[in-house]
Amino acid sequence: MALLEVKGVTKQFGGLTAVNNVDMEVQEGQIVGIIGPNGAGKTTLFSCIAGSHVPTKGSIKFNGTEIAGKRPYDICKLGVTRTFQVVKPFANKTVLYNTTVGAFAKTNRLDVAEEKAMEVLKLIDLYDKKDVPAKNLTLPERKRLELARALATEPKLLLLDEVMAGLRPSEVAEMLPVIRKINSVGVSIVIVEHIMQAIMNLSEQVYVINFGKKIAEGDPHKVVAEEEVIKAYLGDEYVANSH
Amino acid sequence: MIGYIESVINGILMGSIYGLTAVGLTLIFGVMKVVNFAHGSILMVGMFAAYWFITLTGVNPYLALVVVVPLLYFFGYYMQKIVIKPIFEAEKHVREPITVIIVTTGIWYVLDNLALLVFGAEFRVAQTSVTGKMVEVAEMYFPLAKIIGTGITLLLGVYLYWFLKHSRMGKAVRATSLDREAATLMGIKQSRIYNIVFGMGCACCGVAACVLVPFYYVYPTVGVPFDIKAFVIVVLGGLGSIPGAILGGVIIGIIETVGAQFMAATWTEMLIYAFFLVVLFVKPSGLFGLRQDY
Amino acid sequence: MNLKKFIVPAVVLAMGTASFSAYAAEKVVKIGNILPLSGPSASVGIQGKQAREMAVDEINKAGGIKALGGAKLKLLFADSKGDPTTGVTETERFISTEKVSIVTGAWNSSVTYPSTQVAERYGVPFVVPVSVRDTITERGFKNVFRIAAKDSWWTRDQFRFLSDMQKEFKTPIKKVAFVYENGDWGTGFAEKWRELAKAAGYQVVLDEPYPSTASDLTPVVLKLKRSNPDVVFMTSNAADAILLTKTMTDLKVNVKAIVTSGGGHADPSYLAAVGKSAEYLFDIVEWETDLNRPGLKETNEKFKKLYGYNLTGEAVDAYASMYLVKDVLERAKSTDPNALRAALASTNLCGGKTGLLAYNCIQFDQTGQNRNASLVIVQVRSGKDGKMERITVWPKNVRRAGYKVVFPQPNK
Amino acid sequence: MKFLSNVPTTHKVFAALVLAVLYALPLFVTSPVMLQIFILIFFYAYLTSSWNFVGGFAGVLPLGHSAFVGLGAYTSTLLYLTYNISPWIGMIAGGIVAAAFGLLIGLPTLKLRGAYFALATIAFAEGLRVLVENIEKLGSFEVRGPKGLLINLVGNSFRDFQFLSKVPYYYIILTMLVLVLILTFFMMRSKVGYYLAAGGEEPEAAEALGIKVSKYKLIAMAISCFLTALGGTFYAQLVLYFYPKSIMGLDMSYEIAFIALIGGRSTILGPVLGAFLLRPVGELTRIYLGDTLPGLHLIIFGLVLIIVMRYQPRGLVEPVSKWLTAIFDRIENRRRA
Repeated sequence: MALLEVKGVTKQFGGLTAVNNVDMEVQEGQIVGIIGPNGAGKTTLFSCIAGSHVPTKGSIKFNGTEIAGKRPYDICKLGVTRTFQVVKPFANKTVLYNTTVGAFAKTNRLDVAEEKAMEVLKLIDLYDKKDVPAKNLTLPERKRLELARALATEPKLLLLDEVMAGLRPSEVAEMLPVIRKINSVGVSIVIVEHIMQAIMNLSEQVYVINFGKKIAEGDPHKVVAEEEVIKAYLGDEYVANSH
Repeated sequence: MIGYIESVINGILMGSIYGLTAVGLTLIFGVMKVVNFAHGSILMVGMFAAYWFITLTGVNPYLALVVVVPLLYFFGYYMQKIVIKPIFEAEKHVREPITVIIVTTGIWYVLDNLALLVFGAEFRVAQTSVTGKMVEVAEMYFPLAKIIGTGITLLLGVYLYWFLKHSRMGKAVRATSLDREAATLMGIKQSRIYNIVFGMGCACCGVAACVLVPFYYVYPTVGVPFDIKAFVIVVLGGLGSIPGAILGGVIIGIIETVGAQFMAATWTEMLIYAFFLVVLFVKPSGLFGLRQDY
Repeated sequence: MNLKKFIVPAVVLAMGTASFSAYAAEKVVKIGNILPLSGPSASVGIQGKQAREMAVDEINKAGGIKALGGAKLKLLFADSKGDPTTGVTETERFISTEKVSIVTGAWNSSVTYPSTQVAERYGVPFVVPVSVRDTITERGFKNVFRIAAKDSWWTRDQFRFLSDMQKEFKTPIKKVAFVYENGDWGTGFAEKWRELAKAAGYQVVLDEPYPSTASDLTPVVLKLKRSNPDVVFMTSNAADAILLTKTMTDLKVNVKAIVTSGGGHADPSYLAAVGKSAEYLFDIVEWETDLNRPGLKETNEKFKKLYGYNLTGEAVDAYASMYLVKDVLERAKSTDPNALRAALASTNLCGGKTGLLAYNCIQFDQTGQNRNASLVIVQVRSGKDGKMERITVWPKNVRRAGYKVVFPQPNK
Repeated sequence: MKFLSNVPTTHKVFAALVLAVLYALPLFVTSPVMLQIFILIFFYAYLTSSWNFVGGFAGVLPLGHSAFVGLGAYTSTLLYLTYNISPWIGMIAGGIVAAAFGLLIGLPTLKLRGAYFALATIAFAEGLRVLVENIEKLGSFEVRGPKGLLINLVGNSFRDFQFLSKVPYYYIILTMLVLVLILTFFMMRSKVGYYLAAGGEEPEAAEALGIKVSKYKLIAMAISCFLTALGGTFYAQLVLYFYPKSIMGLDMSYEIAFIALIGGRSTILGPVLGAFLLRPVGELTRIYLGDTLPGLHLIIFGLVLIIVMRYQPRGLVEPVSKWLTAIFDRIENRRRA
């Protein structure tokens, strides 16, 4: 059985269909990418999985449990945690505090939660900054904090929303091993990304979305060669590193 | 029966004037996301200005609009520029700056008590050409001053609607209210917009003041009862919505006047708060508010 | 940082008061006065303060308290803001820190009520010039003495007046309406009215409390108009009195008489604010400038010269209370609270400066209530110069000579 | 005492010293007026600390907390006057009633954005005040509408929560304050505290981390209302007479919020600092200026608000704690040297 099973998910806003009958699967231990041009509906699909949107139709099963329509905090309890494209740290609190908030998902005790948080910070290479208020971090650091916080909830599946957007190429290169490290400790990952290079590098399986519809899926290197995918990106200002 | 019709119409007349006192509050909130607690005090300042103008010159009371409205515009403009802006700047990344609320409360204390020091604890009523004039329709009496006030309310509502929808400045104001950063990127000078909006909010108080003075007393704390009422009205109508404020006012006016015919006036006050809380339960964005606004 | 700048003056101020009380020995008798000097009843509080100052100035100039070797009276004032807790705190401050001999005040019944409880606890005499609530002198307290009339006397006299008017003008009254502010004062009056109306056999067609902070009273007036009473009884503060009077004129509410209860209707700015709308209204007060009292003219002129307005009921009570204090000190020959209490209880002060009062004499009964306190009723009329005037009409023996009462009032 | 392990020794010593001084104060200060001023400072610090649970940690701005002061006072006093139930028991009952009301009003409004919540709480408090003013009798309880309730003097009696001297009141409120501060300390170091802070600052991110933000805000609201109502009973027993406007009026609600913001909200010491600053400013200006220029003391009060917000928008606790830390460091260094 797949860890995450998305079947026939449709999301409409008024008359606009943002996601149209999409199927998708994530196996345990996989890194799966969702790509597509701007406004294709990949973030909406992502939000449906994370619980920020209620799908109009279709089913989303995690570990066999229906999660479509559940609230984000309940989904998190089941083992699915998301990050935000625009990072939302608790700005006045320290890095350790931020991460400890995540760690409280699995414990009620402060000392246990802090221990877990420090473990995660070490894994993510943020331990040195643990006493720095989040507002004083650089952007790549804040992105990593976002990861750390999510990871501290001990998810089985991590949903990453454009976690590399806004980073310089050298910073992206630093981020890749971090994500692999997370995956290596047994966390499956769904990653929505605009930066093609990163997806190609990380994922075993990609889904290409355009106009709300899935137009291709499979091995990343094969998928990018497909005609429809090229067509979808053609004319778009797609550059490997737009920033 | 005629008594009830009379009370409904009187409720609408007074209610639209309540709405008028709330327009400035909702305008400022809509753009700056700041609840201006000094709102009632600004109304009081406007009423004193209108009172002295009318009493000293003896002209038609509505001529006071020409003087009081610009006066309050500049009063608001510079109050925002000098007192509120520095505090706002420090908190501008916050969606709803709470310290600014406290500062406006400080301004309220200062203004009300300054008025007490300067003008004394004395009730004043302006004697104007419309004071006490009644319009009689089928044995029902309606105060002329309130009818004119309702007319002015509608004109102001239409003007503000046009201003925000169609004028260049209005578009800039709306852009700022939707997204501060984006508007700044588009070359709109945010702090100037805020000065203007605050000035306009206060100018609306000036209009309300000129409408009230011909039939209302003037006193250093006269703004306080209007203040609380305006809070209820703007939430009822939807914070930031100008038609909402006016209609919210009318609803309050009708509840107050018609309700009092069936129960003691002290219970209608209760009824207003109960209605307010029910609306909050059922439609938190207010009757005319946008969902994104709460 | 800023904190230091603040604390230093605060401490200096605090020490200042402490030393003050230390050297204020022998030759001075301190009187603590609690009044609403800010807030909604500020104007009446200021009247009381000025009248006390004038009286004490006179007493001191005339040689102070002779029985105490010419000791001077020293007034201390505290602002209650009309708030009971502040009143309690200030009473405590006066008694324990300032060591005053007598406390007076506090106008607002809601402040006087708990403040007198403090004075009772400390055993310090508390003189109440005005505060109408009955229960202030009905708790078996030994240290509380009230000069002016209480609630039940005010309402009793309003109804006596009404029955006298019916007889005098042969106009029967059947239906009465009550309109009153929903405070402690207004609801207290309404309770008494209900009983009195029942006893007198009037039909109550409207019994309407309204919130005193109301921004519009048109709804109440519309209701009043539909109930169509012969007489309206009203209890209002200044702001609502103005709104009610103007709206009643505007909506052409026609009644035979409007009887009000002082307070807002007696506020000096009320008549100026409503002008002719108040014509023919009857108001009950403790005192009026046109009363025929020895020495009144001179005192009023002096007061007017000092402060710019005529004496008011509150001012006269406050003025008389200082002469009462003087009299008590002379007789007690000491500032010991027990002696003062005994002297107060045996007060029999008539004529002189206290003769300005409508009732001439101060004598306290068992409960500490001045048994002579009485009231007068005035009618509002526009004078020759267009200015509104209050003319004493009741009881008949004090009616202004030559004045013809208008009852019932003509339709508007 | 593991939870104190990361608190520096100098801080512990300083806190103990301050507490010792405050508890010993009535031995030196006998003037009931000074004691009353201290009692009111502690009372407001207590109310503001209770407010802080929702106004500080949950990140919203309640402006109607006097409603809960009133609920506490009315519940315990009515139980005492009608059934002669000791106010100590009535105090807990009042807390429960207030918490229930808090949940009722919090349920729809805590989901709303800040300004809505602030205005909704004002409307709730005013509505409740008007309601009480309209009730003469509620079952067997004599509510007495606007006339208010008077508790008769019975002399010194612990059971009746009445004392002739100010000293017992002083110790009661000081102890209540210390307890609420300890509770705050523990709350800040617990899951609830972390979750409240997170939900207050970034609700969306908090939900993604498994936090049911509205639930934690409701918990905070219930705690806050419960504690506030206990203060209401204390106040009723201190003044022995109250009526709706005096105990449920907006003035008190605003003052609580001012104290919190001037002191520094979502901190332990902010409310205490704010109360120690604002209360004396109010009292002293009233005593020394109130009878000369009416209203001037309120102008000064307003100016203090504006100036503090202008230069220390996060409250005075920041500069003061910096200042104290500097002193502590100096002491620490000298000790080591």
